[in-house]
Amino acid sequence: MEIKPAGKYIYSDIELDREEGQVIEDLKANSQEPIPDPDRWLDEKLEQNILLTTVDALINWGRRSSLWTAICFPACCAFEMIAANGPRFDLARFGMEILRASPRQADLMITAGTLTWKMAPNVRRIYNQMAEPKWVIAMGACAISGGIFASAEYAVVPGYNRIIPVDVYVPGCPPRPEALIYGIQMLQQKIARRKNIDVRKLLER
Amino acid sequence: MKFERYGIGIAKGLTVTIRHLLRHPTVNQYPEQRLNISRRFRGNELVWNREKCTGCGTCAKTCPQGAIEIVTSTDMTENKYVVDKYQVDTGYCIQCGLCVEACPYEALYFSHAYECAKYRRGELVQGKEDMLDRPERKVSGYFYPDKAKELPEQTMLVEKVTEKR
Amino acid sequence: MTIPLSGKDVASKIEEKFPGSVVESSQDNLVVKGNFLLDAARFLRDTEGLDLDFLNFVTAVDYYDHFEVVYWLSSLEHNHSLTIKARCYDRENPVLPSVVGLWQGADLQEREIFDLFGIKFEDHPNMKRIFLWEGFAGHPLRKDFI
Amino acid sequence: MAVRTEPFVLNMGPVHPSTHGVFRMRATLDGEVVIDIEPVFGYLHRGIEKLAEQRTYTGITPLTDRLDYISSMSNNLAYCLAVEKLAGIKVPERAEYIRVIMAELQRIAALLIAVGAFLNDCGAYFTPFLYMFRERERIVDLFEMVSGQRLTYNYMRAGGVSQDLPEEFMPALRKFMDMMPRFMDEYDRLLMQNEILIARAKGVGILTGEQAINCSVSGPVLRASGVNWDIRKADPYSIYDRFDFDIPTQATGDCYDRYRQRVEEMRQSLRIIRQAMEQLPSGPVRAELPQLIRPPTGEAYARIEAPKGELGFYLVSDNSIAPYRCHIRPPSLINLTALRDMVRGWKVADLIIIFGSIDITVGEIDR
Repeated sequence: MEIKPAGKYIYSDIELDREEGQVIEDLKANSQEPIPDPDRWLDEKLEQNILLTTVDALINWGRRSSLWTAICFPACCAFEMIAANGPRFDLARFGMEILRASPRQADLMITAGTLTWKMAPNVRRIYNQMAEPKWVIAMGACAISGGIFASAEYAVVPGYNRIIPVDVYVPGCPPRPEALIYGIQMLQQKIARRKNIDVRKLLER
Repeated sequence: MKFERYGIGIAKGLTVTIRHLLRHPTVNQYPEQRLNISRRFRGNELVWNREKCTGCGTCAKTCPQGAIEIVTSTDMTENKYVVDKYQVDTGYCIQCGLCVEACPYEALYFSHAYECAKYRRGELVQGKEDMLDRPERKVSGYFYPDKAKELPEQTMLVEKVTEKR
Repeated sequence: MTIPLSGKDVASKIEEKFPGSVVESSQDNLVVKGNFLLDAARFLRDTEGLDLDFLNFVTAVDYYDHFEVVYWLSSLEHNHSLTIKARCYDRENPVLPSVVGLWQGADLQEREIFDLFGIKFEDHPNMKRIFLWEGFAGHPLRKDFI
Repeated sequence: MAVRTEPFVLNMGPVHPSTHGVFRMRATLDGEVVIDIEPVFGYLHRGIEKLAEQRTYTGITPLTDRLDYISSMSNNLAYCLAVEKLAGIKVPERAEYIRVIMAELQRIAALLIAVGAFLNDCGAYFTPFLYMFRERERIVDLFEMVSGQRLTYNYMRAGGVSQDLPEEFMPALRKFMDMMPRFMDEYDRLLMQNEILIARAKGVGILTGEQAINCSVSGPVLRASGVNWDIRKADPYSIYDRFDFDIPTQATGDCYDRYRQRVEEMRQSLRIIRQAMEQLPSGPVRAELPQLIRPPTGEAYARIEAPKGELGFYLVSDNSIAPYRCHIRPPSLINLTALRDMVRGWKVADLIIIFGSIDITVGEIDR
């Protein structure tokens, strides 16, 4: 039996591909240095103001107990992420059962998997689309440093912190669901320390 | 598409779901309840025994990643190597276990810890002092069957037990 | 068990039909000339008794002075297999005919070879990069890449 | 009356809940009818084949874990078979049996994910997926017991397996084997006669046998099209010729058949594991080998029937400690060749189902 090959694609635009390639090359050239960790809060002292701290505490409590995750699961770690979301570890206990396909409804990005340069502009765009305030957990060796694939320099981004700032690093390849939940709890501690209302700015007014 | 038996399939499926009300729960409430993890669990850190190590560097040679950095100098008086620097980047290590498998002097183990998340990238690098074998550090039984025997038995989902600690 | 066909026997059959097409043959495989590749492949697929209708994989190997494209064929009916190879010596602009018209399964794999080795397959319906982006310099699986 | 519309292009992915990872499709639509699609790959191209050329034969095993990350054991097995074929290594009897048990458990785990994700695409949002994930968790427990990791096992080595089974493994496996058939029946009760599933999947995305062979499709997708071809029977590797099992096939090759095919294959895997458990001999689990393997110059292609299809490793050796070339035959990538033929003329909603029924892993497509 003779089967006809499918032939030319109706839509296969080389111009568009070139444009996308240019975006990738630009990003690659501009992100050779890692973005420093947003860790200034670790050394800061808390301001003493009872009213504002109470408001802050309330806001932070609301924020940290309803973290919604944006879908950005390129590779292997995704399955440990799903396992953490799944029946056995059940992230819903922390108010984060929803995986949002739309980044505009999410405030946490769990970067589960290897990031390639081809994917990097998309991840940057997802991050930019997420609602403020937003946090990032780098899950697994690939997300932290490129891991096992770090030596394939031509394709793999050595760590998400080249593209976006990372709040918590969870090592492992892949980390156990418990390790991820521990990382999320660390992030919750960070959110609890966050100052939403700046006292000095209020006094200046 | 004809629906000759409309609703029966869905009703049957729902009975399966409803029956789950009577089942033993699967959920493990992690921070309060902890599973006993596998005795061979490859933890996110390495444990290093300074006395047994001869500084041969087999671990660094075997590592497919090159994540282990070992610098040695010769001690002429006792005729052996002294390890000056021993360093593993746990953010780069993939826990494949080849270094532990390769160590000819049984000086390198996996730790049994998995709660190793950090706020800063630099803190993930494990120096010589962090890796030292201390009695309070639980050692994994990966490739060390006698060490595995000391660890508690793994909690299996098959056995329907969730252990409270 | 899948029986590997003897490259020598098949080579003599191909040589009979298309004189001068086989470069060399051994027990395991046979190497055909690039410009006879399509004829030889059609012969292997359609001949009674051979019926190599399943293309397991296509890949390429870089031997510094030439590229070798490997086609692993098998027949589901007779349960035998055969490896045929084609070489191209031009490093700057290597070209081979595409077998997509015979086995559609080669479609994505030939694009992959083009992407990673830079071997161009003529008459392929969509010969462009598959894994890496347009504008990427070089072909990573070549031995001289970086 | 058909309304004529201009064809327009819909971009799906690379981040989309139903594309199973970072996969992108440019679909050309006429109204809601798909007239052409162009899959765009490479969002997870990590250069595994390039990295393999720089590593020792032992050091490649962790790389294979991350190929098709939901069936690491199968990948390990395929790679180890290729190295053993290349270097002429004989594997101890007990190791062979352990490998078969692991590969078949892995097949069940991977097919559970495949079926669950397919039903997820059909609109059963997460309910069956979580059921199946729970059963997968039981298998992962067993793997964790023997290898110490939950996803990337790195358990098999050229010449055997890395460590012997722990003593608590066999009782746990026996318990699992007693439970699993009951769960399979439960899935059937939950889903098989479900009207929504039948309405959405039956007769959709038909792939004929000839087309499947021409597109080099393998695995459950090929068998669902009525072609009786399983490498475990046709070209037995390891010790599969010692076990008694059937190759289920389906007739039409639509999405529903592919779903049924996967469920049937899980039952056959259970049969194989049961036999392997009974016959498991004692003895060494690893052949005595030097630390660095140096196979003689040559080439070898070893293939196995992985959960997704024919997974093969083509190794070329130049008598050094690292392979000269390591090519992986990825079943996911090659199965996708048929996607374009299957989706043409169907609606966008069917595109998702047809794509889901092929069951891909992006890690293996892009490598």
